[in-house]
Amino acid sequence: MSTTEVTPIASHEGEGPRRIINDFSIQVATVNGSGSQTSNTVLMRSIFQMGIPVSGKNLFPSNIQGLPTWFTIRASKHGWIGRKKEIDFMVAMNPETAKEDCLSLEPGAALVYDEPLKLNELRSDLQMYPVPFDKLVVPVCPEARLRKLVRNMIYDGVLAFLLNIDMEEIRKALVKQFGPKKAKAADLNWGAVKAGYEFAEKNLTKTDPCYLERMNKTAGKIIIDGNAACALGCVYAGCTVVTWYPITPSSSLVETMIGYLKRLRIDKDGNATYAVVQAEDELAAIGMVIGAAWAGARSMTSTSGPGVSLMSEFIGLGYYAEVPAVIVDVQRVGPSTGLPTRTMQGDTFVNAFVSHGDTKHPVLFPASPEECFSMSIEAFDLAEFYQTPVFVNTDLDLGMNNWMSEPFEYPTEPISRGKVLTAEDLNRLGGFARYKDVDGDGVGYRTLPGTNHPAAAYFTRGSGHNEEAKYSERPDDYVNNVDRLARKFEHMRTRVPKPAVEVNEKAAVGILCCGTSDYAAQESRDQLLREYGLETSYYRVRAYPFTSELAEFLDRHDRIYVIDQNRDAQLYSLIKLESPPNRIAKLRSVRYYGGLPLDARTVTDEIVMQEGL
Amino acid sequence: MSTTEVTPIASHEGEGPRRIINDFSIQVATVNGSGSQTSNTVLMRSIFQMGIPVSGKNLFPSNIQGLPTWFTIRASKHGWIGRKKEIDFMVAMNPETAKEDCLSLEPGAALVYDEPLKLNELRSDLQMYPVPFDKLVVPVCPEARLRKLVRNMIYDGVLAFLLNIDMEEIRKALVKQFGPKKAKAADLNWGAVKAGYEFAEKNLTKTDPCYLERMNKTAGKIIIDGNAACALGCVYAGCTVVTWYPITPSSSLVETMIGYLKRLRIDKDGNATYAVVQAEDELAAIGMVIGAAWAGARSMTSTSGPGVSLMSEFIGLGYYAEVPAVIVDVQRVGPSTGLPTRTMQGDTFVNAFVSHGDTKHPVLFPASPEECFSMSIEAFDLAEFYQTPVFVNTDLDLGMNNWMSEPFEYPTEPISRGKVLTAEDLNRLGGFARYKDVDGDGVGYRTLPGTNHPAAAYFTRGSGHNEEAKYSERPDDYVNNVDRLARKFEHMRTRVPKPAVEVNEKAAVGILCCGTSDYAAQESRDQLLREYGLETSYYRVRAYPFTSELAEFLDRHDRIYVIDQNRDAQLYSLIKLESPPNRIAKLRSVRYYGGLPLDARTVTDEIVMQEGL
Amino acid sequence: MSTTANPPKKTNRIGLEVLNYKGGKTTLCAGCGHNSISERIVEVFYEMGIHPWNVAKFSGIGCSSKSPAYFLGLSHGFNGVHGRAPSLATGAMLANRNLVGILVTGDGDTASIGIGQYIHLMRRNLPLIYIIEDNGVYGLTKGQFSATAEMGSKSKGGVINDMAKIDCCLLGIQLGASLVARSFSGDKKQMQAILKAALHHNGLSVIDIISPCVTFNDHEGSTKSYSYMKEHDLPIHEIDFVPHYENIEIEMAEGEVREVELHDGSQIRLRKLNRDYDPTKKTNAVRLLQESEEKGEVATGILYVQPRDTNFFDMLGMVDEPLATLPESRVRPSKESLDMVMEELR
Amino acid sequence: MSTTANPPKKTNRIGLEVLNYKGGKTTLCAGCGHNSISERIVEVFYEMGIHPWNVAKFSGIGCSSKSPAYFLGLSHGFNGVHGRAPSLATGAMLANRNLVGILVTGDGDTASIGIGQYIHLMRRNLPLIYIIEDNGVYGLTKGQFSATAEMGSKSKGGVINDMAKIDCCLLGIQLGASLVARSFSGDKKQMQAILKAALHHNGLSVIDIISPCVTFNDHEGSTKSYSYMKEHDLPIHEIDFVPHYENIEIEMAEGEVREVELHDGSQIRLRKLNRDYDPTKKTNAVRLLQESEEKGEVATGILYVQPRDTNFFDMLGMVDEPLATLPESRVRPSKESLDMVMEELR
Ligand SMILES: Cc1ncc(C[n+]2csc(CCOP(=O)(O)OP(=O)(O)O)c2C)c(N)n1
Ligand SMILES: Cc1ncc(C[n+]2csc(CCOP(=O)(O)OP(=O)(O)O)c2C)c(N)n1
Ligand code: SF4
Ligand code: SF4
Ligand SMILES: [Mg+2]
Ligand SMILES: [Mg+2]
Repeated sequence: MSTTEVTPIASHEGEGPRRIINDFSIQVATVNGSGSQTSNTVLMRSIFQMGIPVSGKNLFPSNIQGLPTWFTIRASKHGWIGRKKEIDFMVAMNPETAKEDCLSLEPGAALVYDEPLKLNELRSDLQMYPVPFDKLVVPVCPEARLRKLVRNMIYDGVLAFLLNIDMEEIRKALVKQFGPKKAKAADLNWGAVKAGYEFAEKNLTKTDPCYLERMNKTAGKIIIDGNAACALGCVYAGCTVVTWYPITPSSSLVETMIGYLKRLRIDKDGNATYAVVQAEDELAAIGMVIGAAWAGARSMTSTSGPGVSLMSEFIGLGYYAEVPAVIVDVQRVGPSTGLPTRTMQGDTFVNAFVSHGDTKHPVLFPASPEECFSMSIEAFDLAEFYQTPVFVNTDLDLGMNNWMSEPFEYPTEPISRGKVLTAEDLNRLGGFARYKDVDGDGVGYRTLPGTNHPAAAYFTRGSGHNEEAKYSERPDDYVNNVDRLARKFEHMRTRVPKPAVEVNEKAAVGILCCGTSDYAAQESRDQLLREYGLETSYYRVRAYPFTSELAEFLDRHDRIYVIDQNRDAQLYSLIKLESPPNRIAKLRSVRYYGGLPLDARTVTDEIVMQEGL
Repeated sequence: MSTTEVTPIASHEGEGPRRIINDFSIQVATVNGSGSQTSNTVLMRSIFQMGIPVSGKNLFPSNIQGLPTWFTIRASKHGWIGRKKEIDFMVAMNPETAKEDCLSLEPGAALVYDEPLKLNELRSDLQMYPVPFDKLVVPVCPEARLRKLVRNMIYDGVLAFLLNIDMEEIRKALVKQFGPKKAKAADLNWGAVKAGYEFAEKNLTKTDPCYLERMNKTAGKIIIDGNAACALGCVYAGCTVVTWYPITPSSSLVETMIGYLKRLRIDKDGNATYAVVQAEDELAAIGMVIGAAWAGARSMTSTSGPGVSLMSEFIGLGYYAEVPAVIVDVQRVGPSTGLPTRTMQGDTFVNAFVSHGDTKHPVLFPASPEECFSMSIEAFDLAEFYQTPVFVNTDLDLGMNNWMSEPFEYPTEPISRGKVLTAEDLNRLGGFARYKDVDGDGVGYRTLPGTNHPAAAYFTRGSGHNEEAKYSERPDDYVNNVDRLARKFEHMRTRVPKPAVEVNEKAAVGILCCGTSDYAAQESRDQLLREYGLETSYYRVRAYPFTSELAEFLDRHDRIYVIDQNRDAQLYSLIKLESPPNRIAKLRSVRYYGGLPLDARTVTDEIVMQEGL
Repeated sequence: MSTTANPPKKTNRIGLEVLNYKGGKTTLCAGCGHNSISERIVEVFYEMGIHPWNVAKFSGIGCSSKSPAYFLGLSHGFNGVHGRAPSLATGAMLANRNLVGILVTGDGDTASIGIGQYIHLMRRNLPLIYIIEDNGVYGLTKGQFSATAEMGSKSKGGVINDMAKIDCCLLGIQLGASLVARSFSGDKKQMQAILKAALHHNGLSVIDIISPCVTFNDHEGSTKSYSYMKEHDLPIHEIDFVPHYENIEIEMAEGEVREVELHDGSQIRLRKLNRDYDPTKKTNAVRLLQESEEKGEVATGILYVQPRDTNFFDMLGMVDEPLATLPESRVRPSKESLDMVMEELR
Repeated sequence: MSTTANPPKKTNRIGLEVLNYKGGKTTLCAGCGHNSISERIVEVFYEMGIHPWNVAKFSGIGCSSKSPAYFLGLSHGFNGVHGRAPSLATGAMLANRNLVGILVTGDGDTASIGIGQYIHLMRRNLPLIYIIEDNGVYGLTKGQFSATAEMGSKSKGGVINDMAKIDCCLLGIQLGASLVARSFSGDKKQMQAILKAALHHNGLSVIDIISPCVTFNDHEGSTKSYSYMKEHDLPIHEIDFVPHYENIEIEMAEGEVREVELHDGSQIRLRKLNRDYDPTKKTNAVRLLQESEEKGEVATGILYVQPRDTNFFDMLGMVDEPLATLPESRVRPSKESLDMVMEELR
């Protein structure tokens, strides 16, 4: 958690006493399982309600209770909601990390701490605010065993005073958090907030420059995490079969989905228009998805890297046997005994190529909750149109953190189920060749089991068949078949989501990335321009295989920085594989893989170095 | 099985009646499960014993009995033992495919066939030799139910007459095949051979130009398949724990190995210095390998593509936790319901990158039985030195077909077990940091469980640890660790087997390949030179990561044709990923993926086309 | 051209001929028990008048798993990956609960690589017929032991099996399968009867059918046939010869015990359950299997059945129609509902 | 500086203190049953005087699987992948048959994703102690049901478990495990006794220990504690608060039946086997488990034991020394042998 950069906290507000308004980061260091998430969520929500763009990132350990955890809130009037590398305001509640937390701060940063930790003895270049939490909690919470819980709420009050948060917004956020049924709990906690505020008002003198002021930049927006957004996308995509196996950081996706399904997808007779099955493992989960999709359901599963690895063989079968499947991969760091609660874009490559043999899979890269929602829907359409497994590649940062977002738009297009022949079609056609490229897009027509027609059936197996789906070991049949699969993959370029491109006519440099690198990349462009005068264009890949815009963008610029949140430059490699040498020559790689959400400063520093600025 | 090329059978023997000596291919079409493999092996062996370079390739279906199978024998005085695309001499025994077999031949080819099939009615441009097998078998095999078996032996006799095979060599080969315990069987079969010979002598007039003549090119050589060679390599590598799960085409590797282990690795007390376990599946097989290697055994498994897919998660753990493992991947075509009995270099990519996250694995590419043997040994040394899973990437063609080979050389280097600290070392050092890069090669020192020292123990997990192997979720620990893993991978370039390079000073064109593409590539170079005057250099990759020679070779030539036996140009892609644009600009891709062993003509034609010759 | 009319074709209650229930030509070895099982499936589905296009066939990998291509050619089939047919079938049945699902697999597929999916399938009362074509070996990969091989048996390669066998019926009974039966590929009548019961059962039916591999079952101590030929140095080509055999067929009365000789000369002792055996008691079934094991007998018949009113789909509260083909109006909630959700998140 | 000598440290027969058997500080929840089990392992390994550096610890993934880091810090440990610790342990024990192997895992790890490896491990009589820290949930992923959850129980998320539970002891007994026991994390004495028996056993010992998850076991109908607080609208933060509990400890006499109350107020009915129970009969053990199930009791103690003279290594005919460290002279055959093999292939 140490930061090595020294970025002076400069006032953008002209002369006078240094004042930073709506542009700083707060970090709360606590212990997981101690209930601090409520205080943090309320804090974040209060700022949101004040109309200030805000983001909240939970940095938590891979255990259930007792290990250090950090929650970072960033308020940014400019709307930068990626992680900020420097912490401007720290709340140190965890005795175990307090010393390191304190030492990691830049000079001048503010520090609220639990008084007995005596952090004031450690350094003198910070704005220190000691708070006697244990003393304060006693009067507000008579029941001793609940104090541990309520205690955290006090810092919300302290911060309300120090940062100028409207207490009414805190109250509102609290009520929203606890819901109408837990009014008593809300009251108790409100008492703690007030105690914090009152203590601060009486005892603390504001010496740091951070202030919050009402703005009007969050009106109409929602707060949601990416997993919930994917879940909603699947619900509105008409997904009917969901199978899963719990794994951090993807579990909450299906768990949230179950909640929405129960509310939104029970018909008038009280029956479910869906099935959710917790499978015994990921091999079974993907098997069920493929079985269900083969039989015509829109089916999906959600997992993370280890799950994708386990699904390898089955996904290859899906590719060769041409069965739709939607797999949401919420990426995390490393193998099972890696860092499951840290974020990484580690599965770009494995999503694109997983399984043995010549296998390739389309991958969608949402960067925001809106895209989690819309791309989850698109994934089903693509999977069914192309009859192949499709990945939605998100990550822990997007999936498990709370994001400010525009409300989601209801799909404008009807659900499209791809090339499925009905009994009537068969009557008309007399029969069909399952694996024949009738339309020139590489996609054959299929029938669903249960289609009431003697000519409906075909036998599904991997690659050992001819166009009529009959068993064949003939070299020419095999080659025809996999050549068609390759054509099909090429055809996808015309249908997958287009990139988000911003061409700057003045720029010789392009920045290219996917997924959650978006936030740091966009902010870095701003830093590069403001601090170094470097004009940049921007290209955010939204799908693999890449679309035709990519070549154009590469041709238009001299140097293109490809950002990867992984060690091995996986996105960069994918682009390299698909590009001719003259375009490759322009590619530069920017990598970060420390497991925290990517921040702009890291990107800026790396580009500045490579540009020799 | 149809061939589209028309290559006139030209005599290289000057004027006079067209005579082709020791330079043609024979194909025998039978039904699998009918026992024809004995006749074919005897045929091949007889030619071998005559001193003529020969190869035999079995093209068999994925079932046990009743489907068509083809065996191709190629005799080549030039020593070309890759597949020949054109069949010069066909033996049609299978009624089901006889018509197609006959029609697929080039005009002028020879055809021995079962008389009742009346293939003579199909075309008149072949040299036809009808043989009444059923009639001939009766007198030599009184017991009716054995006739089906013995019948196949008759064509060995017919061919002996027509091709001029020394009957004494057939007799020798038969005896070798049946062994001393089956003398009776050998006799019965010998009778059938003689009957065939005598029939041919009396009734057939030689009209085709193919003849065999004694040479001296096989003296001292052995005949062995690649799987047996790998098995022997593992035995002599001192492999102690073998775990496996049957899968075509790798099963015979461990099955052969069990045989050799029983002969060569039982100590004087009758105890085994090894353990072989047939696991319940590939996940368990690789888990046992990793567990055993962690505890200090030299352990290996053998599998094919579907198995590698299933091993994905565990191999990633092996990479991150830094545990040796040797995995022999005998490649085949497609997913489980693909073409398991056809050959392909389909797992190049998955071997190099399998698992999620930033994982990379060294891969060795044997091209011959000698290399199967020596590289199996090297694989263990590398796995133990670098403490990581190592792939030996072979294929069905190499693994399951019989190859002429130089006898294997006994290893000159002693077994090297890598960086393992003993109790004495620990006494001296006081302790150790498991994941510290002490020597600058990225490789830490390890201890084995059971080391009799209180400081020996460490706790093994994936990537969530620091240098001391203590649990850590710190970004800096993670980055340090995976950066070291990357350095370790770079260091391998200095230790993996060097490529086989032949630089032709006159050549602007290079041919690059790996594994069994060697045979076709080498022969193609000869064709390119003889037929088109194209000089070429040659580079056979023997390991990934690539060694420094690669850059040099690419720099030295203008165009480099990379041969892949897969659709997606996997070797080409690996090279592309590792090369700068100027070198990439020189790369050309030559791909074949019909599932048969690669032949020279296919390579030549493709290069000629791309060169515009 | 003859002018006499063809005799009227024999059809079942839905007007189909037995031909409509056949599949492709088998590519299994002559005499393989699996072929007999395919024949029984054809007969019973014909006799019961099941619409073939309403059937979905599933399998893993192996000789046994190839067999769905050899029956019910008018039904959809899915030949999946090794050991994972249960998940494919579960998914497909969830997608379309009206399908008649039949899964045919091997003992290797089920009890080795697939035991995890097998066990968890047992826990879900899915209406599905699960047939294990049980030969104690991996046929397709040439005769290695599977986990149902008898302890002490010797493989063609000469290896002795040193592990206790897994009894898939016992597992099924304990883990929740609601119909569990065992039969022998040679016993036509029994197999037909069991298949019919399974087709009527509202839940998972497991049928373990002893189905000898004529090619790779080569038990020690056999005095006849293949082993015998080898021992007596008859001129068998060892490498790839597969002798031809006829299917074994037996007929047994209820309660009867009979030694049946397999192709390789080994014996199997079958005991056909008699009428007074009560298969609805789990404890009976477990005891029966334990006792048979001790006696070295194979009890055949319906070992356990627990008629069920509700199945897995009911438990999940699913609509009656196939999920696969529900119209958009039933699977995409309204715009208003999305607006409402958005409002909550503000 | 004081001059009085320290009191002599208490040591075991090999001169080690109990401290030498401790592991790192636990990161599991306060009151988690898994911690009690770690403590028992420390005590018993100390008491039995086992060399910690001769022990190898294995685990999968889960809270339970983390626990090997919290005992026997002087032993090598391998925290593998989810559900696959049995194969890691098998491999390691093959490499070094002299190791004392102990595998600690969860019910999710064992009975869900890992059931295949579990079952096949049971068939191999490997000298290994396999401890299932059984809480009926996936603790580490926050409380989903595992396959050992009682049918009908309700998860923290409100889902009712609708599948029959898997009894890992019953499976173990049937599939060949030679020592099978069940205990309760709160029963110190019994756990100690069982662990000691397992350490003496020449084969696979399975110990299924009911080890309640204080954080995610939240059974319906509970009247106390956590559930109670929630129902009565006390101010619990639901998102991530984990209440602190003390370990449950009980002491029971042989043959005793006792209702034990868990942290969430639910009850578990334990029956401690008494002296005249004969655990060497498989049928006894199976019947016992069936009957307990019917009575809603949990029988604890050594349910089944089959003393063995030979183990898996003997069956494989392995040398006595660890394969891992055999010298080159014993694992690389001679040059002459290779020449001979080559000659045969000519
Ligand atoms: C992942 C994977 N591993 C191994 C194989 C190879 N394999 C094909 S069939 C088979 C065994 C089949 O045995 P069984 O299920 O008993 O069927 P049988 O052939 O005996 O009918 C194996 C191991 C495979 N196809 N896939
Ligand atoms: C392949 C894979 N899938 C899923 C996970 C996520 N995961 C971690 S622990 C766990 C369940 C652990 O449950 P259990 O074994 O009962 O242990 P407990 O935490 O209850 O002690 C799961 C599903 C994973 N690590 N790896
Ligand atoms: S090998 Fe055995 S199981 Fe396979 S088809 Fe032949 S007889 Fe049947
Ligand atoms: S979550 Fe449950 S199982 Fe995990 S440590 Fe906490 S109490 Fe134990
Ligand atoms: Mg079988
Ligand atoms: Mg658990």
